Amino acid sequence: MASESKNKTREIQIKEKVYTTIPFGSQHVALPEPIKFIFDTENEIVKEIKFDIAYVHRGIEKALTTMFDFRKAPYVVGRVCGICSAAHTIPCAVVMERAIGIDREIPDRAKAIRMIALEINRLQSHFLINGHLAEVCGYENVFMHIWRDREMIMDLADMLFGNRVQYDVVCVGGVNRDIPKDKERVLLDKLNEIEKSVEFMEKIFTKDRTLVSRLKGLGVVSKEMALEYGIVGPMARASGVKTDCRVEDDWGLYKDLGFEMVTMEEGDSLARCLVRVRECYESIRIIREAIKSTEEGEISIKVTANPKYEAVCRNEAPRGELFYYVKGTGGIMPDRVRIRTPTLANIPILPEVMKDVSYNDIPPLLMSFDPCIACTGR
Amino acid sequence: MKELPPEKGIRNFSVIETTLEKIREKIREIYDPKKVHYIGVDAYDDGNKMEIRYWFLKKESNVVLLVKAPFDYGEKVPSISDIVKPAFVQEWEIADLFGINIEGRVENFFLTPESPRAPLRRGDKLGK
Amino acid sequence: MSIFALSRVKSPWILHYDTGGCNGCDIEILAVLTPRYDVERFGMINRGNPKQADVFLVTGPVTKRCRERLINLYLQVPEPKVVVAVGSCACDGGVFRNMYNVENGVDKVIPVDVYVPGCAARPHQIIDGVVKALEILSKKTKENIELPEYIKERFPSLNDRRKVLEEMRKR
Amino acid sequence: MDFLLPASLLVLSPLIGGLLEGTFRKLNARMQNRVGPPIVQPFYDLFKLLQKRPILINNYHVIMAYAHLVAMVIALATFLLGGDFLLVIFFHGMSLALLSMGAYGVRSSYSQVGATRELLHILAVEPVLIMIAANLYLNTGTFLLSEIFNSNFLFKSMPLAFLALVAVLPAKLKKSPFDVSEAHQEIIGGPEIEYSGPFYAPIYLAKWLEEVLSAGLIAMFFLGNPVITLIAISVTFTFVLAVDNSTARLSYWDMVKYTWEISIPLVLVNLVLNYVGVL
Repeated sequence: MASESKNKTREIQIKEKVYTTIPFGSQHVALPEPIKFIFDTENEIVKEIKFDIAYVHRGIEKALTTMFDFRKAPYVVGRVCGICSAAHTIPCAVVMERAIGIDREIPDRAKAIRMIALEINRLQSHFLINGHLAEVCGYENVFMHIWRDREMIMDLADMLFGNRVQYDVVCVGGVNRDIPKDKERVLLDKLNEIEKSVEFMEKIFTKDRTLVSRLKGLGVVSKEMALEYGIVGPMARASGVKTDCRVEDDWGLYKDLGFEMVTMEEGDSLARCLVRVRECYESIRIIREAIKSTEEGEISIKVTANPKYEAVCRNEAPRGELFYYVKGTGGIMPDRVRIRTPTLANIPILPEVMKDVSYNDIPPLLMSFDPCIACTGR
Repeated sequence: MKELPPEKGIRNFSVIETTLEKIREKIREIYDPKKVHYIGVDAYDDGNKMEIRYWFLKKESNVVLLVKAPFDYGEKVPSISDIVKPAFVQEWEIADLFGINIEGRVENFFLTPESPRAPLRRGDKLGK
Repeated sequence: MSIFALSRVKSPWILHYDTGGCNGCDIEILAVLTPRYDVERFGMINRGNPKQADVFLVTGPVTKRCRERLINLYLQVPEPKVVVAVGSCACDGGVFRNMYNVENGVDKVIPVDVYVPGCAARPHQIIDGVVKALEILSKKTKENIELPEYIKERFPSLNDRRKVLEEMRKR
Repeated sequence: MDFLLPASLLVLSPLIGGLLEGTFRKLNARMQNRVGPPIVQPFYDLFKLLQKRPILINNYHVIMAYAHLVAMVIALATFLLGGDFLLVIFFHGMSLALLSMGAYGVRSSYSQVGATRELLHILAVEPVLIMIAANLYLNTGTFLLSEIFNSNFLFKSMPLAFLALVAVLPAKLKKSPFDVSEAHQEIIGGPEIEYSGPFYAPIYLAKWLEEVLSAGLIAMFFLGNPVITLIAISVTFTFVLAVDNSTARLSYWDMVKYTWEISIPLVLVNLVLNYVGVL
């Protein structure tokens, strides 16, 4: 009898285990964006995770059907996310063209310029996240160096498209401005320099001992898990899943230019990081090829009709598969626009991976996921 | 119930129409993580009737699939998050945005108590 | 200028909060810290801690969910402080104006001293905005406390207000 | 004369410490390819902090901040005026403990986590200092610093102990790879997160004094020729900064493991070598 009651008290004690709760966000240095995690930790080991991703919900999907006509839509969705703005404007324009029925008539030069915009966007995003990852590991020096080199890409964007962040170069029916010959030359010159800094980045992330020891084996996502949770983008490719919407959808010229997919098998934070670094090489190559393959010429076609079909477009944003759906009814505004952003697909696996990780490894782990909360909230 | 071919009016994807009762079976039938990639959940409201839509991608043929089922306002919609594990986030999202009563939803996941209720709904408005 | 007045201008510590913008301005604020722009020249460092900040950089159109948090952060920053609204959407809502979950700008919620327009605001614009804010900061002292309209409306009596402030400060 | 120099150093220590901190920040910025703040920047920061409106969390929390500063001042004074070395270590450890006690006094979980990590700092740094003290005793026959200061170029007989000191300096000065208690990107400053305005100033000042104390510890090994002393201090600090700039932050267990596995054996070996008479 006595032992029984003793057992009971022990049971109660175990049940009422008190965890230290560490809130992470919505304002935090490691995260420029508002996302909130609540970690229940024991001895700094995370046991339970709650997340709140809706701080950025603005209602863009509704605004696209009530406030802006379809010609303005690409510029609006560019503001879904400032890091992958070009990646948003392109599928939006493409999906509108498909809903009108003119997507096959888009000139090759326009397609090439769209690809250049997307790849420059991807380059700066990958530089950004790798630099930021180094910073949250407490490695400020690498952060500063990578971001110094990132300014070269920002300058390129500024020169080609007239803005550092929001390019707004893609419109329904083509692109707004061409890349003249002299700018092409500057672009090709700069790409060589950028390639060198990508090499520097690769060296850092493969050779530096403290950084590698910090990231290796952190937050492993196996291939089965990646498939089961349907994760996308560099994260999936780091786990060995062969998926890349650049070859799966046909809005661009990627298939013609011989696109090579970068995959790794490890699935840890370091692999995710290295996939991003190696994709930079591929992006640079694509930009070069895209310039070479097309000549200056027609860059847009006249859009006379309104969207009247249902259409989808999948695009590879820097963070992964970006999915657009539009239902047009022949009016000036579409009936429904659905944006499925890459981070929305990568969020469900976060609690799984973060469990039993030490709290001091949480910021690098989270950053290696490359979450974009502005995308997620819309 | 049979897979509709891509035809005029629908571009770049094919549609599977089903009913609310059979949608779980249908998805269990087509969904296999190795061959089919889950894209997302969506809903649609034309003013009279609502529709729940699940988007998938057949990996080998790169065909986007749309599984959709119509239902009435206020009807309880089954969740598929036990079949397709990552579905819960987007299910809760559209549950909030359309005011759909999806199994296991969390109130105010995307909206805030001060925001308008079910902003994407057209017919049968919910009060604030 | 006495050393005290000078030091107030020379050492602005930054707090940055994104209230639901598109990230563009946030990344530009981060870029401001890096070698090309290097705001540490002016003594600015990103403390990320409201209690030790002087300059509050706010981006984004203030979504409904961020509002309480923004007020909370604003109240945690000790006086003298300045608020800089960075980006078009922080100034008046920008492209997100009149969307259903948006408050149309930072100044609807907390008092704003300097507006930096631009979508996205360029780094040198942001630096310029902060330098403008420092002029305002040099005139402020720890005595002038500004309360957000929101607090004034909801808690008209001074006693209520004090209680709310204390609670908010305790987090 | 014997008294004048240490006393003036003690009075000037805030000034020296501020300039040292400013130089650190400048050097740091140069290593990161930036221009960096002016060297007098820390003084601007301190004076600005004094002018902010005080926000009191609770009395205990604030008292601990001042106690932290006082303990650090006593440690520095004991060191400069030639007191007992063990007393210096005691007060230095105590000042860190007081800081973490203050941090435990508020509800913020970052502060609590930071306090725990601060205690681990004590666990990492203090044993090494005590071992160095033991080694000093073996060489000079006393713990009294006024007599230790009379010795000439201690580095000759205790090179490994000096290496051990350099190895714990990053942890002591809270530089990467062992800035775990501050961990800006994880817990935003840790124990000091809830201090604001004039209450943060004592902690900010104590940091400078800690740097002066560290400089003094380095100087202890290179006494005799003032030029050599200054060179040794600047070389060591530059080395620490270079390490700070070329490593990522490691976890707190790595810190304790590293200091216990590398620094303490180093001093022990030095101790044995001294005892045997090799060095």
